[in-house]
Amino acid sequence: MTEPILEVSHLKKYFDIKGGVFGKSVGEVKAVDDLSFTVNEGEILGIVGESGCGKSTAGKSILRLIEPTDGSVKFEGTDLTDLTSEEMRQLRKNMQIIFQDPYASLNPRHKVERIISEPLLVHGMKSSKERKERVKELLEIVGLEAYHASRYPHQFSGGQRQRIGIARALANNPKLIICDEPVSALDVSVQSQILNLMEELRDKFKLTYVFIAHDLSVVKHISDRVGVMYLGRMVELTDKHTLFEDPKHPYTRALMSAVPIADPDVERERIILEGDVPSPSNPPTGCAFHTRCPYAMDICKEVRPEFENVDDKHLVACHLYN
Amino acid sequence: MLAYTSRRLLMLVPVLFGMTVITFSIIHLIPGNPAQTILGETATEEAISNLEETMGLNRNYFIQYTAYVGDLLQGDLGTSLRTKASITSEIGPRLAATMELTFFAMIFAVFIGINAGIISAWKQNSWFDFLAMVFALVGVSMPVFWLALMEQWLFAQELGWLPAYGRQESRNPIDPITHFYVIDSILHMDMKQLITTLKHLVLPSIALGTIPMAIIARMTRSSMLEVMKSDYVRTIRAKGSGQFLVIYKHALKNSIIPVLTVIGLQVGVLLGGAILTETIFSWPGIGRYVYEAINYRDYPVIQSGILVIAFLFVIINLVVDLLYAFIDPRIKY
Amino acid sequence: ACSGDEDESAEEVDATESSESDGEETDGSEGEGDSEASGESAGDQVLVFARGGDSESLDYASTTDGESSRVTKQIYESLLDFEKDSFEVKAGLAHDWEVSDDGLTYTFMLEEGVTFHDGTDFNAEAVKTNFERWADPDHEFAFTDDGYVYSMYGTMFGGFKGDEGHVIKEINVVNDHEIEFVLNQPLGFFLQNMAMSYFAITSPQALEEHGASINENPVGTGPFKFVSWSKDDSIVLEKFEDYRKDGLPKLDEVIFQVVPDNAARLIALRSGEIDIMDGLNPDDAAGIEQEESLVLHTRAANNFGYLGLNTQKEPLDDPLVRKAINHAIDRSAIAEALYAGYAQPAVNPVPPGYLGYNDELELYEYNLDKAKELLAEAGYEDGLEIELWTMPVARPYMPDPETVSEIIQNDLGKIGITAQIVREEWAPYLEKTAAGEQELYMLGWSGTNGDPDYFLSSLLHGSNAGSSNRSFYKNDEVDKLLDQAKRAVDQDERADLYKKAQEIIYEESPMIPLVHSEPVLATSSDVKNYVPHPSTSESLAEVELDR
Amino acid sequence: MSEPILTVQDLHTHFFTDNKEVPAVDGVSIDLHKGEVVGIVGESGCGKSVTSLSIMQLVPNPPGKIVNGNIYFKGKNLTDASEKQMRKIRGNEISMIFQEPMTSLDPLFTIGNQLIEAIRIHQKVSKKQAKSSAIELLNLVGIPRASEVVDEFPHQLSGGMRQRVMIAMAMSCDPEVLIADEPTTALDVTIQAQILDLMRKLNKEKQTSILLITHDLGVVAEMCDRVVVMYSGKVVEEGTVREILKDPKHPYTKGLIRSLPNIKATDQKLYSIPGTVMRPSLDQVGCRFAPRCDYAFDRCWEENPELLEQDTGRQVRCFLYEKEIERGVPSNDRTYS
Amino acid sequence: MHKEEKQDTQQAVANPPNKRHQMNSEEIEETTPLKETLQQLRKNRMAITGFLIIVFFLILGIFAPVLTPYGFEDQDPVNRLLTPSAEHWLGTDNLGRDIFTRIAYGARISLYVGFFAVIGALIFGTLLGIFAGYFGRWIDMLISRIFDILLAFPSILLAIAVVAILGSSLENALIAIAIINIPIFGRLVRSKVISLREEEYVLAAKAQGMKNGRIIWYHILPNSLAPIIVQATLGFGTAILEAAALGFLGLGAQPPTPEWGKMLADSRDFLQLAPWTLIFPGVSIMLVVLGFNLIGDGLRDALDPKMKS
Ligand SMILES: Nc1ncnc2c1ncn2[C@@H]1O[C@H](COP(=O)(O)OP(=O)(O)OP(=O)(O)O)[C@@H](O)[C@H]1O
Ligand SMILES: Nc1ncnc2c1ncn2[C@@H]1O[C@H](COP(=O)(O)OP(=O)(O)OP(=O)(O)O)[C@@H](O)[C@H]1O
Ligand SMILES: [Mg+2]
Ligand SMILES: [Mg+2]
Repeated sequence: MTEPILEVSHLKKYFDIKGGVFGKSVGEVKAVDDLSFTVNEGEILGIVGESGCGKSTAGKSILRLIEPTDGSVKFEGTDLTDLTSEEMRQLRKNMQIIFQDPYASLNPRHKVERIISEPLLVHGMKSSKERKERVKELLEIVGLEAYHASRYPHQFSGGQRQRIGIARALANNPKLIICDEPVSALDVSVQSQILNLMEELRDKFKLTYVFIAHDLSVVKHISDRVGVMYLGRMVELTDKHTLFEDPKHPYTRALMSAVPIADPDVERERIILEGDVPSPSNPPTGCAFHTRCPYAMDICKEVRPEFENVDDKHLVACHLYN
Repeated sequence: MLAYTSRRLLMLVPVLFGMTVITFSIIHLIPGNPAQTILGETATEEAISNLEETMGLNRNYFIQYTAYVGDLLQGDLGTSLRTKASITSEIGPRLAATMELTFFAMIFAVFIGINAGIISAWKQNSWFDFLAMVFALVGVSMPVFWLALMEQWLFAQELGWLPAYGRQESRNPIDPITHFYVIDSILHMDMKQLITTLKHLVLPSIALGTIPMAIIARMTRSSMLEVMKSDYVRTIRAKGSGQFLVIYKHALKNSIIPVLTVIGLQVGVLLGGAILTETIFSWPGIGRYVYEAINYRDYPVIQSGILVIAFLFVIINLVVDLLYAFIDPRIKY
Repeated sequence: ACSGDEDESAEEVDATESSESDGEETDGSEGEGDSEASGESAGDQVLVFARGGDSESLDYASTTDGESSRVTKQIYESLLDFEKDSFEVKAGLAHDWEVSDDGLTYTFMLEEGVTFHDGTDFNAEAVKTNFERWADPDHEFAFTDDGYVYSMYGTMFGGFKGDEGHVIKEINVVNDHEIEFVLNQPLGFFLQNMAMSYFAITSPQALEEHGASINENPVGTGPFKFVSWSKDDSIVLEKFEDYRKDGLPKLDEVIFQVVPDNAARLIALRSGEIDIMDGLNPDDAAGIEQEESLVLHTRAANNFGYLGLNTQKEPLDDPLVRKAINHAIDRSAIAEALYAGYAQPAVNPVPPGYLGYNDELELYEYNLDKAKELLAEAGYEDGLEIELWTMPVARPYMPDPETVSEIIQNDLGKIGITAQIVREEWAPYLEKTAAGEQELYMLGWSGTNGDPDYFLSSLLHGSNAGSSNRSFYKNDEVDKLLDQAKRAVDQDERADLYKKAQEIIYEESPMIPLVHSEPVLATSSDVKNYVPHPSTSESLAEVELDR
Repeated sequence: MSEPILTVQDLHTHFFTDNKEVPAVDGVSIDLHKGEVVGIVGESGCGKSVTSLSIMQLVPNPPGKIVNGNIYFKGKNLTDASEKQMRKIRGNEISMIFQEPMTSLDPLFTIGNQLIEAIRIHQKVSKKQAKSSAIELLNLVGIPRASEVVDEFPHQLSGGMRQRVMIAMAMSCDPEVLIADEPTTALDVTIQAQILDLMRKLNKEKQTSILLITHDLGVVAEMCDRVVVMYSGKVVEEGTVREILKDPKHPYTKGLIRSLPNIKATDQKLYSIPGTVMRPSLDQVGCRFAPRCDYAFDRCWEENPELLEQDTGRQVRCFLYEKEIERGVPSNDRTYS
Repeated sequence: MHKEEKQDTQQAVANPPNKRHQMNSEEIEETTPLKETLQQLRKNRMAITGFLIIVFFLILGIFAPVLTPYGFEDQDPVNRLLTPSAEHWLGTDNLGRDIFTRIAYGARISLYVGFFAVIGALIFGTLLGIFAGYFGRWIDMLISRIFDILLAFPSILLAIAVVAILGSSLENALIAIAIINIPIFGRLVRSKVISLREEEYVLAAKAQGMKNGRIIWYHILPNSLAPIIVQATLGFGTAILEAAALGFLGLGAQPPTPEWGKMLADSRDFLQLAPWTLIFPGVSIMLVVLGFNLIGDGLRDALDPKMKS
């Protein structure tokens, strides 16, 4: 395996809960709480987790679109958290993001031309002719036509918009793209188009993806390695075959068994978890999952399990394995 | 709820501070010497400097401001230049008069406004809806003082139905207890007096209440329409409940929340409009007090009048906010 | 000689009043009976007097506000009084008085058996207390710390205790009912002053009791007692049963009602809600004259509004220019447009009917050609530009300064003078005009004691330049005449001196008197014996209602 | 098979907006039998919700209107029923739950209040009785601390809990039919599993017939007996779960199934249906799916295919099967594998 | 909202019979947001009425000198308080000035005040709102508190306070009105910016390495425009009402300026004798304000998809 292109260690992002007199903060939402993982060049790391577990926050914190509270993010060896905002700005060329909502991530008042050429301009492509060329090229890469450049986003369907988003992310030949649920807002039939496109692009441009999703089957389909998040932390991380064949963490197991399979012949043991996901503003002590865990032990209530290797390159945060 | 209340109360502090700074500035930023203003065209220079001395006009701003706030905290609004009476004592009955008027104007605005809004939303696109909304649009476009003048002309002068001025009959004045004449006449158990008092309230209340009424009607309607489209109204209907229950129990309560905000804000319009309406209807309230003070350049009164009205406005909005939390359980802290 | 006349007339009044009063009382009781039967509220003799603004203070000496004197006039009395419809002096709380030959000592004989509304006795000591209170800022009842200033005292008596020009040297109580004022120098209008309602006598006990809030708790000897004051709304007075003149007052109650809106006030008068309405819009007067149930009254002119010319500034330092402007102003248009004719175009800076009013002088003719000629003569054939300062507030002599300034601007435009209207707030207006920053400016003056000195000296005496003489007019001849007239005790002599002064002023045009307004007011025809006084306030003691 | 309890027959519901008529539901027929779970699947905008609202007679009017078709519930035609009659049926005999648990409860009233209201609309019971049955219902749907939850407000509950409350409300009068419009779409998988489990339980224990609307074929596989596949306002295929998932006939259904990334399947390139779903339109001639169909031929552009029915009740709307179905060949997997 | 848009798109890309597997893009109308808004507006009868009213008064104001033979200051004391007639369409006032003429010139003043007060408030309010919303923290804290304080005063009172300090004149009234409207725009923009700041396309712009200024200018500002435009249109109306109120109180325009509020104040005494001196200026104010309100409502409907029913 190649060098890790991205190293995230002990990343934390706490949001203040504003309240009290004069909007003082009266508490924190621990959206991301001590998250560590690495991504190797050319691989697709999938991250799954239920809604609100901090996936998007992690993605945005990595890119410093929101300032992380603590921890470090190394991109090709440089610690992003140390950079000035101007340095960071320059670096953004190399790391891009695609958002979940194809409707909200394109400025409704700009034409596609403008949307895609903006990053070019920002990173120094001054000649407008060159930019036009590049926009055309990009549109073709993502499977749209050149004439689409003169349209407004609302004139496209969801899938097409997502393609525009992808074209924009590709504009400056980035090395890493963080994909924040790029397909979850799309219909199934369209979803597969985008997934295929993303795979193609990865191969063509040697991209590295961090692919965030809540849909296990999508993640499984596209990723090389998969991390499972629960309440702001990573609970399990390994390559996808290992994960799907031999899930270790009780949460991962429950999650997998809960995914409905479109095959009436498949009979599975269903693990139905009790209760709801606790609130990240008031996470349980010890292992965050202990409130719903069928195997919870006394220690789980008090000690937070370390995120450790249990097998070869199979990281799990669970007292059952330590 | 308690926490919320105290939070809202504490949030008032910077606002009140800012308000006093602004009102304080009024007297210190006006052109010319206030002492000259008081004494008028026959004043001698000596008299002017004497007065400056007694009013402390020659000390530095910070000290003057501290003294001003100190006085305010003790409930002392200063002395009227014109009447030399304590503004605090002069303002009391006037405040009552204004509050009575604005209260009735608000009742008028809220009652008519909300009901018109509901019916309009219920019978969307009917002729009632159309007429009510045209009326409401005209209503919001009308200058208060003009409406007041027109009312006076039509109902007091041409038709002679209602009194043209004041709060009571001059010949038969009420013996004030609370200075809220409606309450007073009830306390005196004087039916005739009560009717007279109410009659005097009609024209100014309508003049003052028309704009808020129109705004409330529009707001209620659109908020109602919004709510009627909401998921939970659909749920309620799926339960098999009738239109009436939907509208008067669920939709109304839900749509009242944005309307409540509007009502809170409209109190400001009412209190501001009082300056104009009270002048026209000779209503001895705080609005007219300020108006006369403007004419006489009685700055301490202008200053205090504005402060008191703004304070009242702030308090009413506080109450609205609390009411809000009372109606809407989602507001917690 | 003068005093004897006064005395007689006062007695006459007394006599008639007492004889009438018998009948009145029976009337009153009948009225009460009626009202009880019909379930009406207390008595018919309740008069509602509606006016545009509230009183500022019921301690009149400390204000200059006309609406205040309207009420204090009913509650208080001065040592002397004015005739019903003129400024002629008659007896008041003093039934008789004497003046020493040198004009320096005045002795007043006070009415006996008079009590204040609070039951205390009126006596010489009370008079002394009151005058000392006004004269001495350190007096315990001067309430200087509460913002009380007795500016009218200062104006009328040449300043306050210790000031150089203060005319009252000492006040001596001869006995309970005789008091003596010793002056530093003669004062031609001392008696007039004593009749002013500013200098009315307050109960010393009340001063003691109420302190600075005496302005809200007036206690005097007048025909009506103070009952209540609801600010900006109404002041209620009731009959003082122990009033010194038998059978008076005739009314049981007087209510001064504030109705700021002219239109509303007239509506109320027509509907019978009020009995007297002050501040009638002159345009409505014609209509009222047609109505049987209403009576129109005019108050004799006691003021004048003027267009001042700063005689220190070019081009107004040239009398030709001043005269040209004088010829260009269409006073009758102003009188017509603003007062619907209820105003007289003004010739002199003194109201007509005043001592020494010069009626030989004729109104400057409204003549544009002549004005242009004069202007050309002065070297301004091509016209000129000038600032016209306009008052920001309405005054009785100038109820609508803005409109007047518009008319003047319009008139001046016709002879090629471009007037630039300048607006200042009231305080800076007064300050700056006193400092002479203005060119043309508008102001006016109202009489208080009915003496021409108050007009002429204040406005045109050289020593007042830079204060009340805002035209900066300095003419030694005029100054001399005015000084003489002020000191002279003989009224005929004074009249002559004033006439001479007016001639000079007329020629020199340091100010252009515009109009003397004659305020109109209307009453219901039920109101009897109501006579408006030129000073804006009249006693309602003799007024009665006949419903 | 017994008489269906609910029959939708050639339903046409159109929307009239901006001077245009949109046939959101264009000739849909569905049967639902007692104790059966029938799924309606289809992509966003294909008319699933409008169909269910039409059954409840709750289509917002204006702009929507049922222009044609009948809906029989226990023999009664609901399209002819008066509002008053419908009110008796809604929430009593046919209940409905909606996709958005977060917004489907009135935020200003307590859970108990809303449940009690639902109960008392149809049953003459005292408030007290209603309250105790409310608590019972909450227990039934597996809400812990039911006696406390009745006095709480919706915002105090999580999405899953709210959806349970919705179900409790729907079950309050033991309805014979429950229409569930994407009841779990807004929920997390683990919570979805809980809710589906609950619905299954109700179906088994109370024999409630369920019309389950979803776009998730996985959910269909787990829950349904029969499936109706809709595309652009029309039913394109109908059959048992097994038939549809194992042996799809309509090119759309086939494409749909093939484009699913499957948790069990191995890595391979996903199939994808080209183009996008389009909004139904009256001007449309020919098969609605033709523009996206790999097998469309000229006729598909010109003629609207009929719904072909086999004896078994299997239906498909595609010209490709005309011959085979006439011949009575039950299944065919000639083109796809 | 998204769903609606989605459906629009789907409809827009309806397929013609012989284009397979492809969005037929040729058929899409070339619409821009502006065009769409205008189209929406054109369909709105109320908005058109409003527009016509404003145009009427604009014409009246612009062509006033041509439309009437009189000047707005021309006094004619002999012909004072005349009833409306062929000579004086709307009668004369107490100085014999032609009321129609004064109303026509007054239209200039009202529109002028409305325009500049709103522009002033808009510029300052938008700037402050953007600063507060985009940079947050103490800047937001400070600016928001100032807004709170200004909004704690009923607006006309604040205007009175400002005019009391500055002195009464039309210009100062204009400044006062601008000041009282600043927090209204400011708050609006602030809340819009705060919500936009979290929008994914703004994050996307940031992710591309765009600078703050550019983000504000190209992404935030254009997208906050809709509510600002609506508020500005409605603000015209309120500004005109406020100016009239100040004029009426004698704190605004000074004579002989034919400001409508001032005209009403000057004619108050003639309510009985000459009601037309009061009716016409009042009706003018009402119509102009109504006009702006109608356009504002129409714009809101056209710009704010949420309000569409
Ligand atoms: N700006 C913010 N301020 C406060 N809390 C926030 C903010 N953004 C996110 N959160 C909270 O942080 C937690 C994690 O949010 P995040 O959006 O990262 O979740 P997610 O895993 O992406 O969920 P989803 O699948 O719904 O997108 C949530 O509880 C959310 O409420
Ligand atoms: N209120 C409405 N006004 C206008 N058209 C509507 C309305 N509701 C639905 N439609 C139209 O009806 C069609 C079907 O909508 P429906 O909500 O039934 O889709 P759906 O299959 O439930 O989609 P989803 O999976 O997104 O819920 C849509 O194309 C839409 O345009
Ligand atoms: Mg997310
Ligand atoms: Mg749906």
